[in-house]
Amino acid sequence: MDLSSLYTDIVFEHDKRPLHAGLREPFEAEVHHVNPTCGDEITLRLHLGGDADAPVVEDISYDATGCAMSRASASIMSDLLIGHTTSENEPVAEHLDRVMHARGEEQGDEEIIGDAVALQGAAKFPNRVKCVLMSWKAYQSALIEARGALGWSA
Amino acid sequence: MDLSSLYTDIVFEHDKRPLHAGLREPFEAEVHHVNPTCGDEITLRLHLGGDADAPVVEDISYDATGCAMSRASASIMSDLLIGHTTSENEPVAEHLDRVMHARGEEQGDEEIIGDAVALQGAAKFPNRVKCVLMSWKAYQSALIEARGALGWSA
Amino acid sequence: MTLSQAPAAPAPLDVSAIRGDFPILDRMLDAETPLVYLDSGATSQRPRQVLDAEIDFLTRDNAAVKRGAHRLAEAATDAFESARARIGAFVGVARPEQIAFTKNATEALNVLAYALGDPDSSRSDQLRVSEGDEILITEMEHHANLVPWQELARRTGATLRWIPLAEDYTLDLTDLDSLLTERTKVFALTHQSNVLGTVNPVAELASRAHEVGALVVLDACQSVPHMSVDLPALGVDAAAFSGHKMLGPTGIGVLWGRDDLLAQLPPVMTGGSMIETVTMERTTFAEPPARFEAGTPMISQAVGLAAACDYLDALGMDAVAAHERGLTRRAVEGLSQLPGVRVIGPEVTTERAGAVSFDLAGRHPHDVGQVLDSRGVEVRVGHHCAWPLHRRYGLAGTTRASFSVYTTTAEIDALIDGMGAVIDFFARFE
Amino acid sequence: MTLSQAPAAPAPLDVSAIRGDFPILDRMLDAETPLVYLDSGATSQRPRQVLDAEIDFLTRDNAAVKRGAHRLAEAATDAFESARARIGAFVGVARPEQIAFTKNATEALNVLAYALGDPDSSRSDQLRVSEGDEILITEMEHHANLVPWQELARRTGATLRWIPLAEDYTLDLTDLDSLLTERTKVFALTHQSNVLGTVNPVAELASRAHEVGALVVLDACQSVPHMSVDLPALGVDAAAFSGHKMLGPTGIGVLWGRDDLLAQLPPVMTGGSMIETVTMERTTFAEPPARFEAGTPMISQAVGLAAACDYLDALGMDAVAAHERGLTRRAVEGLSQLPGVRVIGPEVTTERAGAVSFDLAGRHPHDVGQVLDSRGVEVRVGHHCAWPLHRRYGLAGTTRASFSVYTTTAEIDALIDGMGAVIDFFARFE
Ligand SMILES: Cc1ncc(COP(=O)(O)O)c(C=O)c1O
Ligand SMILES: Cc1ncc(COP(=O)(O)O)c(C=O)c1O
Repeated sequence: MDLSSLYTDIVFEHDKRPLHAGLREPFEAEVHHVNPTCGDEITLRLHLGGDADAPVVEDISYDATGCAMSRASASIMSDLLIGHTTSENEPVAEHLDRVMHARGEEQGDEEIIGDAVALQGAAKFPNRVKCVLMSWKAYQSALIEARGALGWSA
Repeated sequence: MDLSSLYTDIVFEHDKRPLHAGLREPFEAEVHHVNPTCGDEITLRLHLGGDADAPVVEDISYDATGCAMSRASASIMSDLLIGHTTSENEPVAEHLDRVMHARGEEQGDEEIIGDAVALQGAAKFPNRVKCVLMSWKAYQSALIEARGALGWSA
Repeated sequence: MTLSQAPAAPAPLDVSAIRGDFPILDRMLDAETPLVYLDSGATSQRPRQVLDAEIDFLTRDNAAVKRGAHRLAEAATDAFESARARIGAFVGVARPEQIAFTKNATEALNVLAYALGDPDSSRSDQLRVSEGDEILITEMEHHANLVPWQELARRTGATLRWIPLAEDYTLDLTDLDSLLTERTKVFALTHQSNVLGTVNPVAELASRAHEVGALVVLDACQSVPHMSVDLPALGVDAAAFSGHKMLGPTGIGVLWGRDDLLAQLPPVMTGGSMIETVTMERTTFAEPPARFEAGTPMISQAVGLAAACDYLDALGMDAVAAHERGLTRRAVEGLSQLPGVRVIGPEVTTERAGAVSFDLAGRHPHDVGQVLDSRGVEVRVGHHCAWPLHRRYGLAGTTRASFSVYTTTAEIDALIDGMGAVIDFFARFE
Repeated sequence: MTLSQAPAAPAPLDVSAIRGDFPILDRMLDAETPLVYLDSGATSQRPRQVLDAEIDFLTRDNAAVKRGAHRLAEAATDAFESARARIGAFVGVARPEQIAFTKNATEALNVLAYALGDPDSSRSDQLRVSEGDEILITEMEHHANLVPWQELARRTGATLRWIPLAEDYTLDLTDLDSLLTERTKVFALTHQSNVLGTVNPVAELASRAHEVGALVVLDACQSVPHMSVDLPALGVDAAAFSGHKMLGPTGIGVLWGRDDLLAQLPPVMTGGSMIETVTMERTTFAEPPARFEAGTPMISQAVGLAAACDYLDALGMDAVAAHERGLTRRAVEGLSQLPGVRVIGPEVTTERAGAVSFDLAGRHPHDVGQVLDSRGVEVRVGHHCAWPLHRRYGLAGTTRASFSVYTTTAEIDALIDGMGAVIDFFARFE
């Protein structure tokens, strides 16, 4: 079995030196997600800017425990999404989601998901897909909560 | 398969003209037993005479619905037990119980169980054993209750 | 020509080929007596394809599901989850999340009754049975769809009511308006009676129930194995059925529920694989269906049941239903002609399923069954776990013949001939 | 000579002959990678003898049990009830009435928790958990023996307390006197930890519990498959274990209880085969064990589990225990020598069972398991349904190897070599 498709240098780079890690102020929403099978956890805070029509992800800060894949995924995600409007981020999350559920049958597009192509090796391991997607799901929940808190319902 | 060992003339004689059937006064205990698998039911009343040291079965009266085996068994039982002391009846019940659980490996002794030898064909059919023994179990419960009611605890 | 307008009749089943798949059917009961198995309503037999699917799984991919990260566990989880999807598809359910595995249909009905009675007030009042509420069932229910609701009523102080049976062996709907009211929280009924063969007008009754806001629970134990059933299309909210009655293994049943229902119901059994987080102080629970599957599930059994669905679908459920309709007609007509025999169930001219129960005047079903058994004809005798139904018709019990895909017309004839012999046998003692 | 005084050591298992009975063990995971199955603590594999017993039953005697009067039903009932007696005998239980079948151990524990919480006041107060009572468990419990008691406490207003874990991976009994008191109605504990391998001093704790009048419930899931267990002799009142961890089928578990306990407990699940009489208004219930077996039971699975008991007894449970002790020692010693590896469990010099969990410093178990899996070494990673235990030791999870009769020393070496490779693999990225 080919481990190198799963554990790439990029994954370990992010695992060792995670970007945007730690919990920061200000934030409009804080969520806590777990992966019950392996006990991985992430606390994620989201700070939005912009306005109701075009919210901008000003900051994603987080505290994650988990495997290399899940930690790298949180790091890559925050770096990809911060500084963009939520509508710019939508296709990124959607593309990754599709690739991760394709069991290796679909290649990720680096133009869209940047460093997250390094995570796609996990798509061949159904059990690891959850590791990669946990932080993304946390972001999505936080987005709904933050919009609610700001009265910016979609 | 040999049905004639099960359905003997004696069984049908008792089934058609059950002895001591019907519910009569006086009685010290009335019990209701069912066989949940087939829905057979018996209501049985017991009237004791004699005294605490040597209770005598003065009457067993009953109302039984069920298959030929179970109805015949109630008829044969009441005829065997009425008029005897409870201690005389004990070996009768015990012997029948043993024969019925022997799966046809043990022959009933007519000296002890009289007409009830006609029931022993059922011992080869585990499901029918319950039909035969239901009335006997009812008698046993009634005996405990009647003794209690009379303050004749054993 | 009228022929061209008739709906295409399904091709008849090739019963002799089918029987080749069921090794047990060749069994002799004793040296002279071949098996005539007419008790498929109690439990069906299993084709080699189902046995093989389980064995193949067990000798190749067996591992604990859902918890493992290794390849064997992934293969097992794949097999298990594909089975869930396959079984869902068999009853028209597109979302496997709506299918939770239980050990039998009885457990599925109990889980619903316990969950609906849980006092936790965070879920909608409509899904919480409490004092003053009413639960409606019918007088033809199997104990599995009766006692759990009685117990729910006892635990909560709700009242149990029921639709009575009419003389023609169907539900007597005369007083439906006073039975099914705003007070009714749950209406639980069977799709097909396991005694009478009566098929209830489920879609119609479900829509009446929804008008008053009642939740509709369907006991689909006797319909799913015998005809094409689309649970969501019936308009019910939840349903239960068992694997062992549809050519699948014992030890597995199905609880189906609509998303919004399952999402709101609390778990009943708790333990591993159904949690989200656990501390010594407090536990939060996983989403359905995991929430309803505490502990190691019935893994190979799910695989076996999926293979049973494949088997039945390959035959075609319409063809299965047509086959059993033919057998039922032959049995009802043949039995009705015998002296003293009365079939307890609707006319064959109505929509009627293949449970053929009957009474022989003056003879207890146990005695009838015993004589039939001596001829190899294996039928069920007694109250068939529907005691109130039998009381309703003044019967201590009935003798029931029930069929499956492998039942032959020769077996129906063996039953009818057998009943002739029963009558002769007992006449000797008159 | 001292030799003659030593207890006769059981003859070692002939593991290569045993492996011949388990077809799955020859499986390749991919073209180059043979299976090294070290996850038997989650679920064991099944020998041909168990598969054959089920198939033989299904192709010869399969019918619904307990309800039928025909010969096939009697043959099936015989097989089912003999299996009950056989399985009881395996754990020292002479009266089959004390054995009720459930779908898994989790259900058995839930049934106890629900029955003990039933508010019906006709049974003895000692068997009714209500507000103000205490339930005692331990911090090492599997979720299956934790969450049901939490839920019982929630439903009844009782308080859940627990014996904490000590640094040496055993129960910290320092404060036992203040934890186990007259207020304690139930004390539920595991025989062997599924993570640590710790074997609890059950007999001693049970007698302490009985002094204060508490009922003792044993989670025997991890002991019954791995050593000779005599449940009544342990002095506990009830116990649960699962078939699939002891070479038997999934979908079957055992609830054992003393006569006086089972006789007093009300049913939890209700339906067919567990009733005495049923009317629309009211139901009375059968005696144990039927009272706890609503609906069609796990028939062929009981037969399979009985065959697993035969298989294990033929090997001899003392020989099985000795075999696994040897493997455990080898694994613990080998792993402990690797840099950064810490075994989470008692020393091998103590009485210790064969669950070998460990931590690799700086590496998440998921990553460890992935690399082992690439070498065919199938281990469990995560919290193993014992999340509070892992929290207690500050661990997000562990990697666990666990064994059975078919595990070889070569497989232990593959694990140890594999861990060396894991360490090398991740060092590359440092
Ligand atoms: C100690 C212990 N208790 C309970 C269980 C639950 O067993 P099951 O999932 O078979 O119900 C397990 C296994 O998962 C276990 O190891
Ligand atoms: C109509 C009906 N409901 C429920 C059941 C219960 O099914 P199970 O015993 O498989 O739980 C049966 C079968 O016995 C049935 O025929």
